[in-house]
Amino acid sequence: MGLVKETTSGIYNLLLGLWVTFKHLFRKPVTLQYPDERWEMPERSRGTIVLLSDPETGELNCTACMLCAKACPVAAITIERKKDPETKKNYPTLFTLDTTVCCYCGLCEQACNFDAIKLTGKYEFSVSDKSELLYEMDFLQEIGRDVKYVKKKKAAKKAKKAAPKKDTGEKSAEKPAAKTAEEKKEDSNEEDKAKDKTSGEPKEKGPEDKTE
Amino acid sequence: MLELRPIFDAIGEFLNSILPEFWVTIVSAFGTGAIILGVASVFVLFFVWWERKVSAHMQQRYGPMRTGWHGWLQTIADGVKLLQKEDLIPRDADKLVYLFAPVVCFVAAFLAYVTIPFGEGLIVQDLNIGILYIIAITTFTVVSLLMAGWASHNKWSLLGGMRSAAQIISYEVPLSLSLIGVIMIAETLSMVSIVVQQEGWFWNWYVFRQPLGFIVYYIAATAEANRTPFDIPEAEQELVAGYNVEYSGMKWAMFFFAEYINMLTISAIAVTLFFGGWHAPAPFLDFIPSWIWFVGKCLLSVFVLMWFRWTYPRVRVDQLMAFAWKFMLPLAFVNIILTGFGIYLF
Amino acid sequence: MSVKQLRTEEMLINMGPQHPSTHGVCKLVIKMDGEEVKYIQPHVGFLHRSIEKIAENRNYPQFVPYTDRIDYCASMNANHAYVVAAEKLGDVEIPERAEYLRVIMAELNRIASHLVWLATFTIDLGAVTPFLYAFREREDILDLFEMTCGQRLTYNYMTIGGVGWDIPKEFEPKLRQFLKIFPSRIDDYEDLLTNNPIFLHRTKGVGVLPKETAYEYSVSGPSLRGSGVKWDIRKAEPYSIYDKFDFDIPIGTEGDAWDRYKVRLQELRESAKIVEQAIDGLPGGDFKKKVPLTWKPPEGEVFCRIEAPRGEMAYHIISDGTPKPYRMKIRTASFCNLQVLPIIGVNHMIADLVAIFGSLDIILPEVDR
Amino acid sequence: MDSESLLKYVQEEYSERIIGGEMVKGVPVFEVKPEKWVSLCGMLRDDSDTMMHSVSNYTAVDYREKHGGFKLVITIFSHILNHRLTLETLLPAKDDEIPEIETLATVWPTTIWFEREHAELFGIEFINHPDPRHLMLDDDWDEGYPMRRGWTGTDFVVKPDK
Repeated sequence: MGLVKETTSGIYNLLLGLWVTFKHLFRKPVTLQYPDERWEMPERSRGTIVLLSDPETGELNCTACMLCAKACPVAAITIERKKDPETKKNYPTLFTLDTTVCCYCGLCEQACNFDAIKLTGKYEFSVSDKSELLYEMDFLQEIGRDVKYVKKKKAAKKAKKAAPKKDTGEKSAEKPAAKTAEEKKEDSNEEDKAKDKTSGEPKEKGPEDKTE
Repeated sequence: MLELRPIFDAIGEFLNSILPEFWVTIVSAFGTGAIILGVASVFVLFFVWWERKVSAHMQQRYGPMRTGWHGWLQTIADGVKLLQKEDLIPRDADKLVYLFAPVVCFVAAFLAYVTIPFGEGLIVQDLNIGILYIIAITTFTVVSLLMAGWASHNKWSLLGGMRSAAQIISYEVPLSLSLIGVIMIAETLSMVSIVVQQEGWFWNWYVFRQPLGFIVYYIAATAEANRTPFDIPEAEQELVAGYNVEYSGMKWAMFFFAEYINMLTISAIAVTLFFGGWHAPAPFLDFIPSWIWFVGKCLLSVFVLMWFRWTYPRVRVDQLMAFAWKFMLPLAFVNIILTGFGIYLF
Repeated sequence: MSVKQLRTEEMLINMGPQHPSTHGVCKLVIKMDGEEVKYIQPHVGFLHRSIEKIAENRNYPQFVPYTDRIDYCASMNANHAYVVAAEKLGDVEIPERAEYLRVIMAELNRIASHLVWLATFTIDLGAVTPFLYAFREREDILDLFEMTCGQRLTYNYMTIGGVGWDIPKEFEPKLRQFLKIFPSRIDDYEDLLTNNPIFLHRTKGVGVLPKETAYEYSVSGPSLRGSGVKWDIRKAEPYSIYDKFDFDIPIGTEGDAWDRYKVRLQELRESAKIVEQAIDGLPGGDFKKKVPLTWKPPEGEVFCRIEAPRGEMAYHIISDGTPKPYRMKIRTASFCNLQVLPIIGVNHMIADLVAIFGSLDIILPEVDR
Repeated sequence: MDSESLLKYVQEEYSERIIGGEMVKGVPVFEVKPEKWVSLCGMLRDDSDTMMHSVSNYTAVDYREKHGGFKLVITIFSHILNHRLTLETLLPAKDDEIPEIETLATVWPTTIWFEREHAELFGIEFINHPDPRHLMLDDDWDEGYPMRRGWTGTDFVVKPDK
């Protein structure tokens, strides 16, 4: 009797398993076709680290206070600084990020008081040569140009000021990157691409402006 | 109609008109061989793609999507990749045996197609011992797996080879016995005659007279083809890849090829013996060519095999043996006895 | 030649470090008599990073990212264990909202970790499809984590004094939706596996871990509960705010692989229950108390343990009053659970050894640290 | 048994084996004489009032500067009675000395791996250890004992302070 019971329950459960897989045959796949479809990275994503610049002047927000370098658990950040004799402000002369050791913990972003460093949702940073993973200051600034961010201080004020400027800045493309603190949900890919293009030009102009 | 037999007849007549009889035999032998090889290769290419798609959709994935429409060229791309791969031979391997193992596997898998009727009249040679021949020739696979496992000089592959020997020989017994019921009813060993006897409506199919025999056959055949849940010779999780762990490139592809060919073989046998071969389920559906019915039934059977694979865990080697000897074999005997009674009574 | 003259020989096999079923880089030296395993010797240390030594050279808040790397399947729980210990050491009071958020995250991570276990366990048994089903649900949880803390694997979410980020506003609806569909997904797994005769034959009576052996080897977590011991640190020594929630401790009877499987599946449901209660009772307010980088706990030592998905995870921190720990010992569940494998794994088939290894839920970075 | 009574009980019952006992953050901690280390552990395991079946944690600490030796710290607990306590013992050692102590493996087999780890990382020799191989490090490791304070190996970089 036991054998009969075991056999019938066995057959039932085998068929049940078949039913479960058959059911799934008609469900929509949940995976993404990666290079064609892309995941929309959340606001807080901790991917590539960038240095943020002031949207108006195009200069780095960094004041070389060394807080991030101190907070970094793996000592990935190297900073050298100088003091501007006129404004009495510190500015970095060297800012290197060693992404080979970086663990993307985000402690540098949490430590920063000047909106200077940010972990972004950019994730395609594989290279064929290891030495390219040592990010220099210019590069970090360049990839950070199109990053939108909210100012920790004076956020609301700046956003209002920058809002009208943004349109003119983008169209004329004369003034460097008017990527403001404005928090708009502009999600479509095309818009982003357009921004990449426009922000591409100020990239070269940015440092020139500075030297002038 | 789209029946293929007249085309082959026409080719035969044409050859007869231009060549002496001896050469006709030679040319037609090679020709049919090439056709079988080609048709089977196409099937294998399709099965590999299909299996990927079936498994993917059962798991809510897409599967291959990038080469061709829904990745239908993926298998060809993989084949090209396998051709380009470096062909490694382990230093301590028994080279001759190592090289011949995939060949034996490949050839044994193909030889079964001599007596499989793909459609009305589409058979290479209607042997009067057709079933016996197929049973004999498919067992050859075990030799090749044992050769591969032994010659690789790897402990994992040796274990895989030993497992396959034990498994296939064990399951050969219930497999052969399960077919005896059909033979008793049909009173012939010829594949064509068996198909002809199942003509008409679908209730003439032998599966309705031999349900037990069919179940035993199908399970044993799954084991013969090394498909999950009986794929213990190559259990990836235990034996890494079993008998073919040291094979790479085209040699590995030949094993792979043979596995999928075997899947088609067992489906074709099941269709021929139990599901009316090339016959339509109802006489009024006869306008569809016979070979389409045959292929369609085979594909359905192959789908069921894939379905099994992507649903069940793998059984353990001792349970597999116990299942064969303690469950399948008695069941096959019961089937024979019942069939005998049935024939005696009706 | 008579049968007596037949000579058999035991075969010595290296299973790993590159073997699909050792879940990482563990090497098992096994002696086999045919298919039967007669002797097992685990070799670990391939992943040894000496995190305890690193801890002596990092400030307390800086060490949190390292705890992620101890158990990469349940980083939240590893975070939790560390911050609870550090807060106990420094007598830091944390906001209530942070406690709730911690519990939500820890329990979600327990679900994710058990799902990874389920996936790898079934794939060890040869069933591939449940693997992807389990990962599908895990993906939902990782999405929740990503929107909260920005990472999918190494979260660095909990900090000493609270949590790093508050949950975003889209978190709650998504979590509720997940909790709604999750029970039916567990039913799917159960339909596929629990009473499947092949699965039953592969797991029933395999790798029986008696209670006494479990005690001797300090086995903890679901592996211990599978042997019928009702022991869960969340109940026995409630840390955080676990005493506020209502949940059961599922236990097994025989201590075989099937019982461990059942216990974990049941825990999936229990954890979902806790998350539901926590999200319902989530209070407002602050989520973080600022703890400076050079936080100095008073001199002393603390030993604090929590219930991680794999069992007991404990931090023993000794402080000498400086911003860096004097000594930190990390007790992990897998370290003890793996020791029991040579005991319960012998005299089984090699296929069973794989199943037993899978059912114990060993994760190698946790063993090696 | 709650912690207070456990502290009292052990202090009274095993007074000749321990040097002192105190309450640290709600858990009884006892300083044990090194020569009584194994016997006390065995007794605590077998005593029906303590029933310390399991080991929660087993640590070695390098206290050569502070106390002149290494400390072994073991936290044991009972599943059944749900209480735990910590035992400590000091093994005197100076500089490169290798202290010795009887192995605990006879009491709780789970300590085998803990002791293998301590032996290779701290340089403590456990007498009669059933399996004295390296656990984490290479078999041919010859760069000293990494977990000792002030150890410097070839690949070891202390995080630079900036």
